[in-house]
Formats: sequence, structure tokens, C-alpha cells
Amino acid sequence: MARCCNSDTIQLCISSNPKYLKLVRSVILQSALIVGFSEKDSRDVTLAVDEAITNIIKHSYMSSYDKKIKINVNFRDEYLELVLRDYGKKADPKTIKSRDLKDVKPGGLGVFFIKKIMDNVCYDMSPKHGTKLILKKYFYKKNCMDNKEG
Amino acid sequence: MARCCNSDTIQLCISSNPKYLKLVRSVILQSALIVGFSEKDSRDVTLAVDEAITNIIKHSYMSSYDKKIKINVNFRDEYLELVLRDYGKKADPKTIKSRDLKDVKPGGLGVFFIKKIMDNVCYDMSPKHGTKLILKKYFYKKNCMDNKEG
Amino acid sequence: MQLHINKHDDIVVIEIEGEVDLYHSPSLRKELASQINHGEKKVLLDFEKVKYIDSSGLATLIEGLQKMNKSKGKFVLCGLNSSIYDIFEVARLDGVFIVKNTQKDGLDALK
Amino acid sequence: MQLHINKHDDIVVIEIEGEVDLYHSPSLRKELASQINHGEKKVLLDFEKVKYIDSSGLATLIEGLQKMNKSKGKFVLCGLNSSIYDIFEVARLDGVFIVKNTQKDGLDALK
Ligand SMILES: Nc1ncnc2c1ncn2[C@@H]1O[C@H](COP(=O)(O)OP(=O)(O)O)[C@@H](O)[C@H]1O
Ligand SMILES: Nc1ncnc2c1ncn2[C@@H]1O[C@H](COP(=O)(O)OP(=O)(O)O)[C@@H](O)[C@H]1O
Repeated sequence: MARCCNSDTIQLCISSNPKYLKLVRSVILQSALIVGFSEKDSRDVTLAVDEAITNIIKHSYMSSYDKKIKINVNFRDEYLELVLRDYGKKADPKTIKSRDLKDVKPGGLGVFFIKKIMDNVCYDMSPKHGTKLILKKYFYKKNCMDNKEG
Repeated sequence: MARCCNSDTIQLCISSNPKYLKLVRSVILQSALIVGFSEKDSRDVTLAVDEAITNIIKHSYMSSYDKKIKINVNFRDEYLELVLRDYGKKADPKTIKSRDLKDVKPGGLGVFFIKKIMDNVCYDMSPKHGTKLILKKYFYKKNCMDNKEG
Repeated sequence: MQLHINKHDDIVVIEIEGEVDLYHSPSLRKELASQINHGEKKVLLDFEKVKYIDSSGLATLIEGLQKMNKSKGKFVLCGLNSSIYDIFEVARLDGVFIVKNTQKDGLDALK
Repeated sequence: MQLHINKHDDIVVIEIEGEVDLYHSPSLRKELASQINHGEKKVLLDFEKVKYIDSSGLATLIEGLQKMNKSKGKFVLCGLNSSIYDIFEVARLDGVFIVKNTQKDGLDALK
């Protein structure tokens, strides 16, 4: 993988309107490609972020479309880090989980994709308002998936 | 043109590295399409912003790649507004002009494209540090091009 | 996302074009519900021109399938490109839906 | 951006793929300079797979053309799609370069 950059950051700030999802996806796809992920991995990371933003819109902001979402793309030496910040309702961490895949029903796949795709998923509830979701994907898989959560 | 949104803003912050140009272009293209510009107009606006960022990198930051560029995309009722903020060397406004098209030579076309494409181009030198470049493109052309500069 | 709807005898073919995400899935959901409520028993969804789908899109499809099963109809998908099919597979939905290669295969399966 | 370089007798064909902007034009500039310095007199630039060009790309081409003119060589472009051609036209460069439709037309013009 041809990586080209030192620690560097892109920031994107949007309102919680689903019409911006495509724009967010193109930023994330480009970022993943710039940093040297394959087309497939880049598409996967894009899906994970799309799912996370979708959840912020639906669950943190209960589908109100004029709230603020900040997205930081951090190019680190060993991984790509996406930090999604919202200022909405905090979730009970226990409720943030995917459904059993065998129990087919509409919904409940977003968290599944996020955890499946990303190497590290952390919902940081410590901010006074809202949540900071930190997603990491490593460039080279670690041997022992010691940083795999969920 | 199907416009869909009230006043709304997207913010993007990058470092002054040409490798991010493609990412910026995809944000601008999506924004112009979201707001209802045609494919052709959206491509044009994208070119104008690309040229403006290119100039910031080359002229304001003299090709150093780790400086900050802020891009605000403002969805207004009658126009799309792009505000590009840098913190580099201020230009003498008199030097910001395109070359005579008949005098063919490498360079000197960026400002030409920006002014050709956008309805309103304002280099605001009033900030203490750096420049604020404000670009506007109206959804419906005004009769008397009273807001056409340059 | 755009929906192009055609009828082949008693089969409703819905060609989806573009990206099926949280922004666009409501209009797909509405279309599916209206076809099923209208009494249609055979629906073919053609994914040939779908570039992207996320879990909102999948949820919409599962809802459509379950509605269709309730009304004893048949619901078939076709034309999924490999990256779209991947997503179905990862979510173990490849066995839940009837998935055919081409629109022709899809029509045959519904005849 | 990628450059694919082939030789057809004494004609160097450079197929450009991708986007020619400030990030990528330096490598095109380098390639053109090296071909011309190397003594090549006939260069065909194929734009078939170029999706985007900005003024840095145009500057690079003008530089190449002027270098080539100095060394009494010939510099031809081909395969520009309509949105790329638009940009040449707006900048009044359509008359400055020799522009052909297909690679074959370009080769013929250089023979
Ligand atoms: N950003 C969030 N804020 C609050 N709750 C969340 C958030 N993301 C996920 N959840 C919780 O996790 C559950 C599973 O999410 P998901 O797998 O995306 O399925 P769905 O959104 O379709 O219910 C949600 O139903 C919700 O309770
Ligand atoms: N952001 C900027 N800061 C300082 N000077 C600028 C800036 N943008 C343009 N200029 C001035 O305007 C001139 C014309 O710009 P342009 O048409 O883009 O051509 P080029 O960059 O190839 O010289 C530049 O040479 C420069 O002197």
C-alpha cells in the first residue's frame, strides 16, 4: 500500500440531513483511497461511516435535519481514524448492538456493518453534550486482533 | 432547477496539499448538484474552486503543503456561495488577474476560469491574517449582470 | 435514486438507478408498499444500475419482502453487481431473497 | 493519474488516464520534458481516459507544446471528451493545439 502522508487531518461539518450522505461518502472514499486502502476496503470504510452518520441522524437527533455533525478524518501512521461528533441524545451503550443475523427483520444492520468493517469502534460518551464515535481501520492487520471490539 | 434547502452550510478544512484537490472537487460537485445546478454548471463551479485552491497553495502558501485552508459551502436562497479562507501571504489585488488569452504561455488561466465561471468574485483582504475569497454563482442569471465583476 | 417502473404481463419490474441510502430509501419503500397494497403479486427489482446500498436500503427490501410474503406474492431481485452482492452476503441476506443474474432470469423465475 | 507510453515507429503515444490537476501535472510535465530532451520529435497525447483537467494541466501542455516547437517537433492531442474540449475552447486553446478525434487520426496527422 502506497502511503504518502504524515499525521494529517481533514474536517467536515454538515447538518444532519440525509441529503448530505452522498457528499460524506465521497469524502470518506477519497480519504481512504488517498491513504492507500484498496478500492474494496475504501468502499467498506465508506459504508461504515455512512451507517454511523445514518444512526446519528436517526437515533441521536431523532430525524431532525438541522443539527450539527462533525467528521474528522485523521491520517495516522498505522491507521485511518474517523471521529464522528454529534450533540444529540446520548445512547445507553448496551442498546448499541446489531441484531442476530438469523432474525431477519427490517433494521438492525447498521451497527453490524460498522463493527464488521472497522478494527476499532468506540462510542465515547464522556463529552458533556452528545457522543464522539471513534472508528479506526489499520493499514496492515495486526496478528492478534487485540484491538477488535464487539 | 429543483432546489431543496434553506440556508445551510457545509464546512471543510484541509491542509494545503494538492493531493486533497480531488476530495475537494467531489465535495463541491456534490454540493452544486444537491442545490440543483446542472451537471455542466456543477462541473464548472468545481473547476473554479479547484483553481482557487490551486492558487492558494501556489501563491498564498508558496507551495508549502501543511498549511490550513477552510472551505465553506453556503446554500443561499438565490445562489451558491463558496468561501475559501487561507492564512498565508496576502496578494496585491492588482496582481490577481488573468493573462491575455492571445498571449499563449504556461500559466495565467486560473483567475480567468474563476471569473468566467462565477457570477461574483471577491478577494476580501480585511482579515488580519490571510485572505477570504468569496465566490458566488446564482441559480437564475440576473438580467443586468450587475453583480458580475472583473 | 430514480425508479423506472414497467409491467410485463402480471410482473411489475422496478429498475432502481443510483444510490439507495437513508435519503432515498423512503421513496423506494413507498413504491413497494403501493404496489403490494395495489394487489401486485409479482415484483422484480432490477439492481443493474444501483451503485450503492446501505442498511436503510436493505431494511426497505426486507420490509418489502415480508409484506409480499404476507400477501402470498413473490419478490425477486436481479442484476446485483459484485460489490452490492457482497453486502447482501455479509449480512446473510443472499439466502433470504431470491436473487437472479439478469432481468430475463428474474422474469423467468416469476412466470 | 497514470501515463501509459507506447511507441508507434517514430511516434511516442502517451495515454493519460485520470485527472490532470496540480497534484498530477508535475509527473506529466516531467514525462514530456524527458521525451523531448531525449530527442523525440513526434508526440501524441491521448486524452481518451482523462476525466478532468484544470489550468495546471493546461499550463503543462502549453509548456510541452512550446518546448516541442523549439526543437522543431510536432505535438498532437486526441480523444478529448466534450467537457475537456470545452475547457480548451473557453481558454481559446482549441486553435493553439492540433486536436484530433481518435488516436488513429492523431497518428495519421503525425505520419
Ligand atoms: N448514534 C446512536 N445513538 C443512539 N443509539 C444508537 C446510535 N447508533 C445505534 N444506536 C442503537 O443501536 C441500535 C442498532 O443500530 P443499527 O444496527 O444501526 O440498527 P437500526 O438503526 O436499524 O435500529 C439502534 O436501534 C439504536 O438503539
Ligand atoms: N490566492 C492568491 N494569492 C496571491 N496571489 C494570487 C492568488 N491567486 C492569484 N494570484 C495572482 O494572480 C495571478 C494569476 O493567477 P492565475 O490566473 O491562477 O495564474 P497562475 O497561477 O498560473 O500564475 C498569479 O500569478 C498571482 O500573482
